[in-house]
Amino acid sequence: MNGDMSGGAGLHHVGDGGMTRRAGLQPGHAYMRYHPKWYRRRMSVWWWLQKGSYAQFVLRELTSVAVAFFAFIFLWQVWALGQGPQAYAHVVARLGTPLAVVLSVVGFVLVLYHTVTWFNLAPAAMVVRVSGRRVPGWMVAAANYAAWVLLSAVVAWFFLGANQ
Amino acid sequence: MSLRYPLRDFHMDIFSCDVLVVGGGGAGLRAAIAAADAQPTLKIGVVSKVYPMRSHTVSAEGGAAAVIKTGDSLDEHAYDTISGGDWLSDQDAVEVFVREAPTEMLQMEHWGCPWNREPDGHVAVRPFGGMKVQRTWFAADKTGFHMLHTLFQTSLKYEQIQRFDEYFVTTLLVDEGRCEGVVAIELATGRVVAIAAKAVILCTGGCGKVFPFTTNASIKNGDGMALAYRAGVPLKDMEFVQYHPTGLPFTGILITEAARAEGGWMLNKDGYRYLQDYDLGKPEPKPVLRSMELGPRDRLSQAFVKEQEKGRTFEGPYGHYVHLDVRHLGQKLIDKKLPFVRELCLKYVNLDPVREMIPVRPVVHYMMGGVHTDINGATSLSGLYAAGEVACVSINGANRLGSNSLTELLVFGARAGRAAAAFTAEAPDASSSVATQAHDEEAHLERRFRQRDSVRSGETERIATLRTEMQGVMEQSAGIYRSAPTLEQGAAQLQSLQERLTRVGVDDRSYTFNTEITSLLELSYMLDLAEGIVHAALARTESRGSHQRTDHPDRDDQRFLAHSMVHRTSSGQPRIEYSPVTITRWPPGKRVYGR
Amino acid sequence: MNERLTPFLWLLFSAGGTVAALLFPVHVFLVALAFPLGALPAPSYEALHGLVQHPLVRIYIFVLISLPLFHWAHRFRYTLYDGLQLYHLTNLIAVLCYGAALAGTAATAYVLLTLTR
Amino acid sequence: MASTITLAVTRYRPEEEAEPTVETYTVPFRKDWVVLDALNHIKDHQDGTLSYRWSCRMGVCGSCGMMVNGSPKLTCAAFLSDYAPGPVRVEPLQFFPIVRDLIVDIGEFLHKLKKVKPWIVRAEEQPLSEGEYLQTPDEVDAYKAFSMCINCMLCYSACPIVGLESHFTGPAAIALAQRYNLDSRDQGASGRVEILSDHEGMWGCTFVGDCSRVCPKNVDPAAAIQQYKLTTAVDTLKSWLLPRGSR
Repeated sequence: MNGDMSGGAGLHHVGDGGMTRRAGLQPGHAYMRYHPKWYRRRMSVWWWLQKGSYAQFVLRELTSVAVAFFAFIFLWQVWALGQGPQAYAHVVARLGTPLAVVLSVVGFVLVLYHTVTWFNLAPAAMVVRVSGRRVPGWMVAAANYAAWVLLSAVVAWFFLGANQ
Repeated sequence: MSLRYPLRDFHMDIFSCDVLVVGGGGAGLRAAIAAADAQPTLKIGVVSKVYPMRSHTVSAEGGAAAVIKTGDSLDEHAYDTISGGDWLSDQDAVEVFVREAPTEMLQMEHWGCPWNREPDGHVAVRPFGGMKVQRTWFAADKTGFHMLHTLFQTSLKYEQIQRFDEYFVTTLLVDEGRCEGVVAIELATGRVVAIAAKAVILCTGGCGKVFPFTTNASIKNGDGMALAYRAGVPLKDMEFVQYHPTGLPFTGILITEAARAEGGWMLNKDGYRYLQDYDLGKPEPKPVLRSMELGPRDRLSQAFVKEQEKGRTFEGPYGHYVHLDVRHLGQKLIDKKLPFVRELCLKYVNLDPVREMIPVRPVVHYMMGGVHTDINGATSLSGLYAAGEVACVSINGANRLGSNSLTELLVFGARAGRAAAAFTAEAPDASSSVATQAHDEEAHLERRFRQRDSVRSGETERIATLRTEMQGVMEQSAGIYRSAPTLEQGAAQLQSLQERLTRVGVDDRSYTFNTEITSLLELSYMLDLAEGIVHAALARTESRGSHQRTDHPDRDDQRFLAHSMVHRTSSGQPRIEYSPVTITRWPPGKRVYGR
Repeated sequence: MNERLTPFLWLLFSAGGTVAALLFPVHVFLVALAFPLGALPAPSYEALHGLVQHPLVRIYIFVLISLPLFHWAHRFRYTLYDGLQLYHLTNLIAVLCYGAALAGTAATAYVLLTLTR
Repeated sequence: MASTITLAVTRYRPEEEAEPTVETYTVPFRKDWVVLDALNHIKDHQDGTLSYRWSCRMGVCGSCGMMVNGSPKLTCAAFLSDYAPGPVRVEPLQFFPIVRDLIVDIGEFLHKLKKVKPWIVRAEEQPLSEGEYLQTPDEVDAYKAFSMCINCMLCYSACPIVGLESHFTGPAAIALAQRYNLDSRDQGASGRVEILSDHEGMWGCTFVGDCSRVCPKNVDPAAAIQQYKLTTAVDTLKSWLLPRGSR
């Protein structure tokens, strides 16, 4: 019964149902009266450079490379702790080479970028309610930053106080 | 598969359905759903020149009236409506309207409309102009938007409702006194199709665009009114044109009546609440129902003209204006109940109503008149129905009350949907002449728009020139105040515009989304209706509601407690007749506000 | 990718992102910059070795390393997929990314469990 | 202040040309004119063949979305003065097939919208005679923002994922699914999750966030999608960890 009207089985939208069917012609075909000839632009592989916000997005995603890099640095260091003082000293020395320092500086900036973007976007995903009312996004973000400062201080205290 | 009727040397697509709704706005979607609910086996088509969510219902702001609170009564709603309409409403229709309104509004609630609520979870109501009791349901000040999207999204679950989006209807298919469908242009391809149906429901809204300053969207060209009129169906009460007192100058953007209902003031250039000079009550700091700023729209718009005559209005680049002041309501209330007012002011006139006054002027808002229907939306043409602003039942009489139109499109959209569904049971299938008629219409369109010689012979005219002239004529002759000389002049000017219309040239010969052809068709629709309005206004030598004659300032119940009926004669000129108003329980009285 | 796994992988990504956001700046600053450059007094080998004896510290290190690896895997996967439009390699990319994170996690667990006293 | 401004408008005439071209028009420059007014001036007085959609001119019908200087905008709310001295680049919304000139095909969106069941789903309907479903103002607030979508398609035109994968359900449709999920009257969330739990649904989103930045109604579809992901992920985890009865 639906088929009587739609021209395309099961399509609720008559005009478009027909259009989709007819627009299935190959690109570059000659125009035929009563048939649409849509123009579709293909997206460039460099789409993420075309707009500031897209570039920022890709940069944000690529901070994950820095995260993975440091995760392996940490693992390397912990492994060295298990291998004895010499192995550990070797790791520390390697981290001090100019190349490692440059990589670490760049990575550190990326990690900070990750932190800032993560905290700023977190309120969008997290709906926090206190007695039925939604907590405003900036308060959620502020709580994140407060936790960040606190946890950083705790970690620093463990590291810096480890010798005592 | 679409049925393809072999016709001479080419094929034409002919679709068929049981009930075809023309227009995908509030009334159209409500009608389609009602028909589907009434008889689930029916095939229902919705053909619209825009995607349904673009329909003009979306622009309605303030709310929708229905009795639900204790302390209110159906009779009070009926009385407010009838007195607001200056006793030109058919009272049997009003009684049906107020009775079915609460159910329809509850149905909207059940379908998910985000009504504003009381703290206990019940639906909240707000005051509105001309209403004695608070009974206006609202979804902030985007009520029409929420209702339209709720209806549209709900309609998606009905598999039997099939849409023809962006199809422009050019004519009704009529054979042996019965409407059997429509001919339409598929805009994306230029293909002309016939959609045969056992019953057709017109839900195309009003024709505000015949006037220059209007809250109406560009698509409000009275398509359905003209289609019916050309098919021989009379138009009723066309002289009654509602001016909304608070539109933004230039754009005509609507500042909702809710702004006044929440406590906004109308101030002239001396900062004076001038409505107190026009028998609308005394100014109070808080809004008083049926008083001052909460008077009916016709009276407020008329007061503006009087103020202008007294030289007490501001003069700006787009004509005279006064101020709407909501500053004293405070940011909190404005953001909660009038957020759209603030958004529109900030975005479109770069002022913040929290701190500044809003410039406003009366702008054309609503057609009380329309296709003559009975209480079920049936027209005088068998198989043709109408509902919503396109129709005139009439509940609105000589002046519609704010917040009755959204309710009207639900109540009468549903009634028309059910009536059309019932009609299909006894209606035979469309006759074989459908194909011939559709082919003739296609040939006609082709000749008119794409054969260079027929269009380009002699002098050509531009669509926009004619449209602008028509709008000017309408404001001059059929504005807030009218008189015989200006109306006669207007009628003559419109007739010459009709002649010039035949010389309008079309530059665009494309078959793909040709908006020049549709603009021209819309202009031709509007010119027919403009003539209907002017002739009906000329014939009614009295003043009633929104129809004010300076040469006949009083209401004349002896002669004009009657609906005007505009018939199209064979020459194309309108002929006016009258039919009686149905009075049940409320004999004509004096309209009293502010007391 | 198995559609049923996706919500789980996304949770790992989110958790890893949060861990990295909260803890990586301070760890990176101290371990990769301040200590190697001598800007701050580095803890001795013995002190750190003592610290990692505590089971809670080992769990902490496990979380610190493994979750951010899954965070990376998820993001890197989508970046390759959308950024370079490598749609035909979608499964391979997913296996390589999450596989690497899994391997890193296993290595971390092994190192932490076999850490000498 | 200059008295005119130039618009560089994309034209595409499928019957005559293989791909879009640019045509420039000079129109009067008026302080209170928006880009749409300029287009109307062109159509009325210079070139009747220019095609575009528009209707309400008050930012609520959602018809007139176009790319203005590379960003998706409602042209009824894009003031010429913000783009002075010009030229103003007006293009059809990107990532959609162009039908003609500034008109794009949005039929695909209508299919996606229907797919997510954007209506109230209930196991049992309460009869109308029993009145309204109660819903407190706070319960309304839970979904209200996501109900403000006008389907203007700016978010689709801002979303690179839409451009890359035309099957991606997209910001507006997912936000509308979430609008119903969060409505206390609705019981259809589980059905919608099944539809949206694939890479064409919510998991296709990588939270670029531009959809929310361009939304003229502050719907924040990006937030809707991330919240949807979080809820779905937590629910999935619960279904694995908890025995059936206690879910």
